[in-house]
Amino acid sequence: MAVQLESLPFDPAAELARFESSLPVGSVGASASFVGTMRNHNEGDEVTAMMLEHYPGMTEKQLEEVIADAAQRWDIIDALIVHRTGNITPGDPIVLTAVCSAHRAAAFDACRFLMEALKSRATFWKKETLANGQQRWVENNTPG
Amino acid sequence: MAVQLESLPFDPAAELARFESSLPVGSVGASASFVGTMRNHNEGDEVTAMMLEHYPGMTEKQLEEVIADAAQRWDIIDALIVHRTGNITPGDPIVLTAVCSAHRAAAFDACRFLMEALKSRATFWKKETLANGQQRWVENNTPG
Amino acid sequence: MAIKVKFFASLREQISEGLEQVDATGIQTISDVWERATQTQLMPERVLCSVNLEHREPHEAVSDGDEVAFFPPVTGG
Amino acid sequence: MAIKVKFFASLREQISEGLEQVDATGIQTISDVWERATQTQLMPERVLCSVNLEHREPHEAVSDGDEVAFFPPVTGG
Repeated sequence: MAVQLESLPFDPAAELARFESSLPVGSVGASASFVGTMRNHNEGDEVTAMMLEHYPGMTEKQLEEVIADAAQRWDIIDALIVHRTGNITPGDPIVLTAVCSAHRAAAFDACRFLMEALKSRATFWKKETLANGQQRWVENNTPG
Repeated sequence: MAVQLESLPFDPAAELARFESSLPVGSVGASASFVGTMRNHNEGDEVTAMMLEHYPGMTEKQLEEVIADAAQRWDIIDALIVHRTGNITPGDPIVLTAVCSAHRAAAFDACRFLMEALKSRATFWKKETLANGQQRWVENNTPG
Repeated sequence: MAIKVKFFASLREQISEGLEQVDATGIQTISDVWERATQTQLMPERVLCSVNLEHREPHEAVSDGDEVAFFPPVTGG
Repeated sequence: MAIKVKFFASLREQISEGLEQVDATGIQTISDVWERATQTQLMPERVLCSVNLEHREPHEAVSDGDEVAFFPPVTGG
């Protein structure tokens, strides 16, 4: 069970490969993963950049709690959350959640739970830069 | 939208990376993926190898139909199914499903749909080799 | 005047004497194909079938030139 | 005898004169911390708060040495 905050761009495929290679061969039957990527549009406006602020110390703790909750609710073998911070451009991965389990229902359910829980609970805030140079704080998170 | 049958081991991380790199930057906000891997146990028995038979021509067509159904039901940007055939050993990936979309609900829902639909509809059959050398056809698919 | 016949997985092994094609004369349904290809065995309920790569029910019609397949429930993924 | 105060995101920008720490004397709740740190502004309803990295409600108690943070609704992921 691991949480990683990354202040520089990360490669979800490489993180996933590393995560999976650390698992015992033969016990894992299912791996579900999700990658959230920065889009170049939000709420009808063209977005050229984004700054992701967090609360160092609290954010990591919250992500660890989210994983602990998932491990309590589902029979999972391992889970991973990687989340960007800092300055992001369109196309950059923002977040990766991954869950391995023996059977697929637990992996699917827990992976989705990690995303929904971190979006509602973890202290991250997005500030967008629009094409016209204007900056704005994102006020509401997208519904799941 | 792509379907690949692989008669030799494939690398899900590499397939995913290739899939994602083919997409237009900035429009994708969400990518959900699932990897089914061969376990070394099934129905209480140790399993040492598996043979995955399919119906060439029909299987590919069914997987394409499954993707077309997903594209009809959800607003998705692209989807991928990779499925092994032939001789498999524990730890080998059996299947990869991946879906990209603007928002996460469609990616999660469609990715899971691909898995459930292919498990119930696509003409694949598993024959297991147990630790004692006995071989048996898998009779029932695992519930979702 | 022939119908192509395929068996898959456990069926392929069980019906080791199954024909790869049958004469279409007098054949109307998938069940007829089964009986001719397996030489008298009645088609078991659990057997699934297809005609020209589409799932079909045993009572459905087949025509000269069709490819008919018989197989157990699928277990992929 | 001090309480550490943090503001995040839009709040950090809006409350540019906010104090990074306040004297704990006479402070009982999170709301008290807000009023002293922002110098009289009443704490808006939409503001979320934490004490020592745990989410808390504005009426809850704080003690000398605590770290209190104020922030808008989260928008990560």
